[in-house]
Amino acid sequence: MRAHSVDKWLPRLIIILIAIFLLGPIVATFIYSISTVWVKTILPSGLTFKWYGVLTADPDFIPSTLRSLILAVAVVLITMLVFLPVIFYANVYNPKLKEKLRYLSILPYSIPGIVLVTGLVQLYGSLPVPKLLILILTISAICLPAFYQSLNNAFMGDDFQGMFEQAQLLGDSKLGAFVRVVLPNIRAGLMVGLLLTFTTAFTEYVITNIFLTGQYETLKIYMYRLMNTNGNAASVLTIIFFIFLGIIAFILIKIVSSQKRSVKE
Amino acid sequence: MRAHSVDKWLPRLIIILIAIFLLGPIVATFIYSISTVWVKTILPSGLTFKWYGVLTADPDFIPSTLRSLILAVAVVLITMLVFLPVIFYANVYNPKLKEKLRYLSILPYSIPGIVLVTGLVQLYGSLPVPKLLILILTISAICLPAFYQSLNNAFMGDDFQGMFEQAQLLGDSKLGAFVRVVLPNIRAGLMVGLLLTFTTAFTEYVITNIFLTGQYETLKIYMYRLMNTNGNAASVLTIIFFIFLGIIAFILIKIVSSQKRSVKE
Amino acid sequence: MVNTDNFLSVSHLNISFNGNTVIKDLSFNIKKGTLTSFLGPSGSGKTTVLRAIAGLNQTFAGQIMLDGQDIANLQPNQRNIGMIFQSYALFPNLTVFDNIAYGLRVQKKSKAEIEKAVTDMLAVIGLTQRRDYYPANLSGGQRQRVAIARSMVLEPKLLLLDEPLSALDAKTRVELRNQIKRYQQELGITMIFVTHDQTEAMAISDDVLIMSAGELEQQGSAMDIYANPKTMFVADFIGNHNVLTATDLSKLGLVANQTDGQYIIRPELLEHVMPANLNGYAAIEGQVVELAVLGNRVEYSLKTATGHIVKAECMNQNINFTINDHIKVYLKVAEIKKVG
Amino acid sequence: MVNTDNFLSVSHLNISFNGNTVIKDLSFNIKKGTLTSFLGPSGSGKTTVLRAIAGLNQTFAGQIMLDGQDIANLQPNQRNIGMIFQSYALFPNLTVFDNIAYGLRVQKKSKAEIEKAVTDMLAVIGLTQRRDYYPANLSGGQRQRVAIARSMVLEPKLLLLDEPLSALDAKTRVELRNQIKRYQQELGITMIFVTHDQTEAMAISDDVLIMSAGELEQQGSAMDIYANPKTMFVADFIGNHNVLTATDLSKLGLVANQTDGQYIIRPELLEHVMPANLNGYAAIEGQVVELAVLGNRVEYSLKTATGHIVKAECMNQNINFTINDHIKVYLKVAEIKKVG
Repeated sequence: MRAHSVDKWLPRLIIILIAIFLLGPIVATFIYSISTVWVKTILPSGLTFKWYGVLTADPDFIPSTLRSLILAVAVVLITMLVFLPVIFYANVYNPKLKEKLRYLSILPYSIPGIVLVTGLVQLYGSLPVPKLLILILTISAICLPAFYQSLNNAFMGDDFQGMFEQAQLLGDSKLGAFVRVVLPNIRAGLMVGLLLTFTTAFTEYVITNIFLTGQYETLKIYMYRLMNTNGNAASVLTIIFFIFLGIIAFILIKIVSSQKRSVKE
Repeated sequence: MRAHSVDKWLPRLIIILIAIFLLGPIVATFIYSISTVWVKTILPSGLTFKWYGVLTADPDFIPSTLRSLILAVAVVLITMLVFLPVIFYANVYNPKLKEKLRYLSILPYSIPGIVLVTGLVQLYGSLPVPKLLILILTISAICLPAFYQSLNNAFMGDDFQGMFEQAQLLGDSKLGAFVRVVLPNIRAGLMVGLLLTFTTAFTEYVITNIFLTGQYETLKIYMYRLMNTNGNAASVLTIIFFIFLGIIAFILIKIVSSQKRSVKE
Repeated sequence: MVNTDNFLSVSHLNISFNGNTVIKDLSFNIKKGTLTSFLGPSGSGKTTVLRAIAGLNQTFAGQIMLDGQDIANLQPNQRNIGMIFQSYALFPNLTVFDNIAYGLRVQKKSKAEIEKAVTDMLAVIGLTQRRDYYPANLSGGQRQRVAIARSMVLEPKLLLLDEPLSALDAKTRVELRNQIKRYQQELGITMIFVTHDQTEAMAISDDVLIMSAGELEQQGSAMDIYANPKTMFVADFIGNHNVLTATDLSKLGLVANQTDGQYIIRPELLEHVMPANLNGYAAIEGQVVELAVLGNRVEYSLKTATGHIVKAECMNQNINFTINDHIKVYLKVAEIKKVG
Repeated sequence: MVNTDNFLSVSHLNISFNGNTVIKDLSFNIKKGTLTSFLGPSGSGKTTVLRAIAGLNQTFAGQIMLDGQDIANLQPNQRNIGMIFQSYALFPNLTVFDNIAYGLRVQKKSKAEIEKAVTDMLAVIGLTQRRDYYPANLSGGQRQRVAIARSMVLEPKLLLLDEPLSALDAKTRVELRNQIKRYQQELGITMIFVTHDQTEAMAISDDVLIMSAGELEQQGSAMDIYANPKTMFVADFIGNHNVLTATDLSKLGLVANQTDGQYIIRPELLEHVMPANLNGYAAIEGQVVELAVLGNRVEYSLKTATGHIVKAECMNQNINFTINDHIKVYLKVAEIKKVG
């Protein structure tokens, strides 16, 4: 009979505005990356792809990408081999431990990178342990909350305790039940959590830069350095970065929505 | 009959190790902040409080704190007045919109600060709009995922659609029902979300530093500058920062656990 | 003119969601001061109709008149209709007292008035001792009583109950069902009670309205619908009746005046004790192939020589047969009812 | 020696959680090839006992013998005990076929063996057409049948069912209850069926074991427990019995051989039709103060001149009285049973 008035379109409008606000800069960066000159004019004066050539020819580009990859892969491995079993155990068997994990996952919000890193320099800087290892452990800890959250949601949908116990009652071992029953059914949440961990580790800047004081130039540190020397080349790098992360985001969205679909049908 | 073996204590041990790993640096920083000299020795050679005096006497300390506060309060206001009603509407009335919000909240993970900020400089840098406003909007958008997640959990426990509708059936207006019924029952989640938003905004570094290129020195930027000139004073600031954020974390934990208790009894 | 027979009058109600027609041209009247059950399987549209009456779904075609007033365009808070949800929807931050007082406070009643009205209502629902408890500290049955009190204290013209007992265990369900019936009778509130449980509907209702796939199947007293179902859907849904065709009946040697169609025989009307006077009775003979003793009653099935399975039911008393026995059961021929 | 009477033998079982004793010195035996129900209110410890038998709670004191073997120290995957959960606990990533095949694949059976065993089992549960469906696309009743098949295909020594029907709607509950009974009889599996629903327990069980607060109240056949409850708890829980003291009985003029204690009168044994031969019968006279027509049966209460409320129940046939009438009901004096 009556059409809903303001309360129907206003929330949509707000979300659209947020999306435009966040996506606008990307578009601008892309245009900048293919501009000859673009200073104090509404539109650039000409278009070119030469900056893409300049960047990929730079001898620092590939090594810094590799360094970022090493960091990200190491963090993902730690997350999978250490954090995943702990979170499974807490979710399925030990609600008290789960409580404590909740607090732990608030911790990194309240101890931001800068506080951590100054302490890290003091405490672990002079230890006879590779600094890179300390860095990997630190970034793993920082990635824990997002990973924890993704898995938590995955564990919420089904009766995982029941499924895990049932698999054992059907004759399977604990490890077998975990691999054959638990893992396939948290796959979506696990993938989301690992991809978030990967991108966070891959794009980490503050801790890497300060703790290793430029000795370990990741892609992101390289990007900052480039920004001070060649704005257009930095834009190119930004776009490459964005496409790379965009692909990851696309995979994330595919996972999230395919999960929804299989549940609905 | 049988004691659970490895699977019982191993997860606990791992969590304790993570906690020590994260808290260790803080302790070290505190010791450094009250040390006279502490270079290449296991323990500092003497203790003093003079660095606390040095810091608070610095004329840049109070203004930079105020700038961080302005930023954080503005972001919290936007979050409360814009995001909160949208998230409520999506959660209670519009599952499809909720789906879209989920995607939006993955976005900032895949568009990290560095990508955003280079785009921001390009797109909004030359607009006739105060750069501070753009900064506030950007940081608000970045804070959205954590806020969304906190509220989402708060909306999951009770039948908020039922409660909201029931209040109207009992004669209340929509606004009345929101203020009297919805707000009090998401209080804990809302507080957690707002405090996370506040600390994220208060401690933001990358975007503020690059977008406003040092024209707006927040507490965190000041802290970095100090690190290059006076390590001990920077440690003092780190400790002050940590105590401040520790208080917020303490409040968060109190809220989270008091919420648990009231549900159980 | 409004009379008590069409206190609530719904005409030609049509409701669609995303292009699916959920309610199809539904019309019915509810008498003032009665309790009417909406009975139907899940997905039959019962709740949707309730929400339209309460004003919570406002996109529909048709007319809804309450007490002579067209309420279709009123906001939910202007209709003076109470509604009880399966989830209780109590306000967790408020005590029992404050939950019940909510509507009165919105109306800005005086403190003394509120105190009196809520105290009286607490006495009605028997929770005077729990006035300062929070909902989390109440049992499911107590919560639902508070939810009912919260609506009743506003003296609504109409109280809608949407499967209010579904979340409760069997024993509490029966208790609360009887209490709701008592409130309805004592306070004279017009109620619509949605359920998918036939026993519940029959135990509580003055009138039953049976829905299937968004359409009205039959409206009438519980006993009338049970004994004289108009459609096969109703016959199947409302009871555990034996359903037989005219051919089946004649094979079993049961009826003279056969026409085509379906006939029902209620299992409880098949008596294994021979009546004193066999005038007007027929007998069915067969082997007991199923026998379930359910405490107070016994359900059993006979297989006749013609191969029919006939369900019968009796109280758990004087059972002088057991499984595989051949027995006879007796039936008043007049009790064989044609469906429709 | 193992005989079929103590196929499962639990002795002096004690279980505590965080210092609370949940199961107190519980001992019982289960016969081979029977279906035993554990019946009790929620929180009485039924599920805890089941989990101990299955090996899912391994911290307890006492002995659990299955088929002559002490199983207390075996892992769940070494016990050959199946268990059905209320939540089904199907594996959402596997099809119906693969769910049922899970245990066989763990045992590394050949492909042909698995195909045959699962196909047979699909036929038993009537889901042959659904073999490639995922659990999400099945109804609740179908899911639970798959869960049961998944356990049964391994031919467990013992199948534990933990409130398997609680999440289902009323109609499906009755259907699946009968199917479970049928599987049990056809395949000869020893089953323990946990429920809090008396009717369910009585309909399905050979034996019923009633628990309250972690202790055994009574074990016996459903009918025996219903007719001869040993404790007031059982009398109260198992039926809707009238409970009267010796004094009450004498006031009502019912019994000669009074001793102290509590007596029960089953409502369905009060007949409003006068028996042909009154020998051995007593009568109770009163006013009908409650009358609920529940379709196939009628529950009513009489208020006697002595002020007692007596509950009675009959099939919905030949009801020749209505509310407020004064009527007489008849009772075999021998049916007044002492509790204990």
